[in-house]
Amino acid sequence: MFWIGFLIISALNIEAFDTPNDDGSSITITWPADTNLPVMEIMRSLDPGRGFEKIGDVALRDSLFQDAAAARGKDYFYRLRWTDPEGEKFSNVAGPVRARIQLLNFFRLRNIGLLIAILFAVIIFYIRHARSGKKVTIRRIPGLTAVDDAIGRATEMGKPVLFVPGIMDIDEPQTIAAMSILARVAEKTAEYGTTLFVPTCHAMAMTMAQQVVKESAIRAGRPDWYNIDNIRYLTDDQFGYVSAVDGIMLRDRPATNFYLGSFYAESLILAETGHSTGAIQIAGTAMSDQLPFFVAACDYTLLGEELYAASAYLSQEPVQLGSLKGQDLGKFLFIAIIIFGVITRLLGWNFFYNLFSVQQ
Amino acid sequence: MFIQTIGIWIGAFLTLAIFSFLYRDNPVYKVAENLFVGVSAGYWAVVLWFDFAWPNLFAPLFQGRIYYIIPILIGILMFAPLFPKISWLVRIPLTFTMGVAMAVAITQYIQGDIIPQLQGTFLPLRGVPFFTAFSNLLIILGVIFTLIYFYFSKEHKGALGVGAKIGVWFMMVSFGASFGYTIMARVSLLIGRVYYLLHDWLRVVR
Amino acid sequence: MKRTIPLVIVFTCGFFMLTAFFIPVRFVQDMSQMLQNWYVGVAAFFVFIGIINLIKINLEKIQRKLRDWQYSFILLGFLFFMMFAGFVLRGHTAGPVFQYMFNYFYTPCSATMFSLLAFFVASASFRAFRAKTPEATLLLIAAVIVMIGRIPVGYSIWHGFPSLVEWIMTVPNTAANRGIIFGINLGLISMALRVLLGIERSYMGGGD
Amino acid sequence: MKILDKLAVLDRRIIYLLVGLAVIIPMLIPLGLPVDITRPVQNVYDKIESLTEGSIVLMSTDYDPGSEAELYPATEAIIEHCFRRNLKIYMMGLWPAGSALGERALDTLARVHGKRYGSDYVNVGYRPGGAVMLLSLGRNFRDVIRVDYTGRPIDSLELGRQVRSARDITLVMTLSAGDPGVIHWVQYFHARFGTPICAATTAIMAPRQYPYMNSGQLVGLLGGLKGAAEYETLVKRRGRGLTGMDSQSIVHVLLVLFIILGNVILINQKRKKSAPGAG
Repeated sequence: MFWIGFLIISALNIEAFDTPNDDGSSITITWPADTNLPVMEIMRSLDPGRGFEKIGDVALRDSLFQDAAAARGKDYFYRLRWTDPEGEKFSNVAGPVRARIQLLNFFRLRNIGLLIAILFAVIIFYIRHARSGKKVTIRRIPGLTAVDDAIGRATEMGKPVLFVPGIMDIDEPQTIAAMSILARVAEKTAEYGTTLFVPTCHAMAMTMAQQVVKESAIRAGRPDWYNIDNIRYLTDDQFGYVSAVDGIMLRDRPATNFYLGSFYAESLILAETGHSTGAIQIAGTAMSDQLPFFVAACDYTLLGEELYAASAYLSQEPVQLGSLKGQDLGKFLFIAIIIFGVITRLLGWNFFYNLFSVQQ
Repeated sequence: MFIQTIGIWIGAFLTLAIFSFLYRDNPVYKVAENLFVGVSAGYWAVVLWFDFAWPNLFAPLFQGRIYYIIPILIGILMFAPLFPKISWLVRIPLTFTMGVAMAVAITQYIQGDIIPQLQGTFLPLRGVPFFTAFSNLLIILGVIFTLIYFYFSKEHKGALGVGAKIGVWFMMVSFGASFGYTIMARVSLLIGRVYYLLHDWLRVVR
Repeated sequence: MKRTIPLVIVFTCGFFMLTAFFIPVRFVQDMSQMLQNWYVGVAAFFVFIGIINLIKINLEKIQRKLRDWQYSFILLGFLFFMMFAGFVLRGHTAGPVFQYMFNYFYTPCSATMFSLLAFFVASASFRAFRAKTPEATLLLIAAVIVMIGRIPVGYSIWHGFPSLVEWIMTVPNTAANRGIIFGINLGLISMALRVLLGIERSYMGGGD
Repeated sequence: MKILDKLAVLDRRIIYLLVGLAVIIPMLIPLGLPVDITRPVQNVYDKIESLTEGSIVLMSTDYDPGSEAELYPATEAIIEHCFRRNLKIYMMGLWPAGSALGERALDTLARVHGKRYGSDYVNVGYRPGGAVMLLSLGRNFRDVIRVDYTGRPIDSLELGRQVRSARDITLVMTLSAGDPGVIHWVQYFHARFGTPICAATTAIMAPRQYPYMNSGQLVGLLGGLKGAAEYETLVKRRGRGLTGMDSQSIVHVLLVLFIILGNVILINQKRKKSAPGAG
């Protein structure tokens, strides 16, 4: 009897240890994965002499169990129990082991915190750099150099300009970016005295747009030009909004349409209606699903991040310029990481690859 | 059963009413559109109350967790703009949501996207069939060149310009692909509606 | 005060959530979980605002007899009936009336609204999708290959089509998407950072 | 070139009409074009074939009527396959509007296959909370699910009692139209609990799932209506997917012609402009 038990013990060897990077509320028990292991019960005890109590079942093919009910700071012993035709079987006894509290998740700190820290540092550094008045240059963005001509054209034709700031509310970064482009567009249109329509899909977006346009009008020295009725909230409903904007295009025939912000299915409808009215169309969004339609149907398109870059480029505002510069360094870092990672794999080293596993 | 039949007829009517917009904007469409806006607004009001506001704020409050009055008050401040004098108070819910959302976003983007995607780009070029290695190399270069296109600090001249150009090509191909898929999706929706009319309503298609 | 209070809130909430991510201590985790629930709950109020605006706008429309004001009655009527069905007649998942409205009013409308896009895509393909630039040309070529390769006709024309499409999807498509994801995420992260530090305030709307 | 000039100013309603016909006619007079089976779809089929009788498949209806046309056929095809193989279906949903659709599919097919609610399949309906909810769900279903779709206590149902944690689920099948959806099942449920994930997504989302498929985080994928049609071919069940495929083909051909024609017109106009004397 005893020697059978002995055989089994040597057959299944379990380990128990304090679960790393948790709040000391659990102990992890592991054993070599083995496909022909039966369903097992996990037993726990504070004193092996006094016997074990069942604390859970282990499903087939599992090789790990987390005892989340372990009290912090107590010494526990574990073993597995199962039955097969020959009767009751046990694994070895693992322990004593006690659950300890960790104040920090070092795993996360290492592979996520580190990257966050680097990115933050870089971005903040360049923001301060730019604020301290140092010159930060940005490459010209094709879609933007077209903005002034487009507005000029509308002026010559004596037609209005339409600016659609996306269909999301102001908690959407793209909408924010759109607004700072709107500021520049409004300033120009105010200068030329061209009508500017800004229909919005959300009440709060409308209030913000009104503020922006008003301020630009003042900056352009044409406060009289500002007409609050041209910046309207239409409806929160996606298609209701689009058909209303279509209505504006067909009625007022704007010569230049801007679609900047975050767009969904409506991008296509807007671009097509605009194209059919013969307007010059400048689009920009970070919604990769919608970019194809804009590229195919508009004259200029800001691709993804270019939208954010554009708002920095136009406003020449140090904060935006600085953070853009910071992001560029981020990209540079990524490229370096990728190249390094590929090389290490070529050389057959896996440490770097494994460094990037999100799951423990 | 009879009530179902009526429902199908209503559905068919609304479907055709909305399609009538294709001919030109008309009263029938406007009826359907306004009906839709009304129904969906009502629908979301109910769903948001029962599935978001109630379980997350009010249920705990009534279970005796008094401090849940705080988020409820924050939420109510959302109505501040209706009263010009205190309208600025709306910034409290705004900043609260922004603070939480943005912080969660940062960790989420890095843990869920950037790090796994970086790792996914360390593709093997050795010990795999030639064509796989070739494709892997293309992926690696594609990612790098696309990133170069989004590099704003320098004018795209010389080598940088070439890289950016190639990046654009990669993007255009992928845009073309999703373009095709999107069109397929839209057409499927239309097929769905026609099927509804021919199968559920007119019963001419099995 | 109209500025500082909000900025304090955004800073504290933000950085608490950020650090909580690295601190496994149960109390901290529960706190951050609670804040997230609060967020979900508070965010729900946004929509109630939207609905109130909707009601306000349509009431005005009716009062001032603006264009198409008659339709506002329909909108409001169904809005209130739907809420009545949901709140008064109770049980939003299983409530028979609410379900009925959902199945035979909401479903066909939303599905049809989206299916209109098929027609718009068609006319756009004919009238708007032009190979004006080399980029657009490349895009359209890829699009046509995928469109043909994904349908039975394409398979009948050339059995290699589907696998060609698969390759386009798994290689150039994956590569470009990754690059774009990196770029966008970097943008959003720096935006988030600026918001938390109170450098970016535009989302609060203008005014002091 | 006269025709081209006429076409250039073609009334869009004519285009709409052509599209409409291209959809309706093939539906009335099916062509029955052969449907090719792509790898991702085959993977889903093989996965379900490989499951032992009586094992539990978690189906999540993460879509709403807006994409019902694309995902409902897939829903039916998958349920059909599961019921045929005597697998049990535990249905839930991450989108509020999805449960009603899933319920309809379950009802109709359960009647066909004589399956009993509670023992062969359950529907616990919509579960709010997205990713966060998925984590607590995998740890312990009881934390999240106490009653079923109709408000019946989950423990009063045999299958409800059976499913205690992610361990009791052999496969997750998400029918996903956006957020929350397949991404969350992959990044949270699969990452944490290792349960294999299959997905049916809208065609729009399909391209973005390929990275996950390559890395094996996603077992297989039904992309849009075409995916459903392929699956119907595999399970030999002529549903809406196959019925729609002919229309799908014809419309696509039509659209491709439109794009080509449109650009021919463009070139033509360009030549006109550059031609000396011409306007």
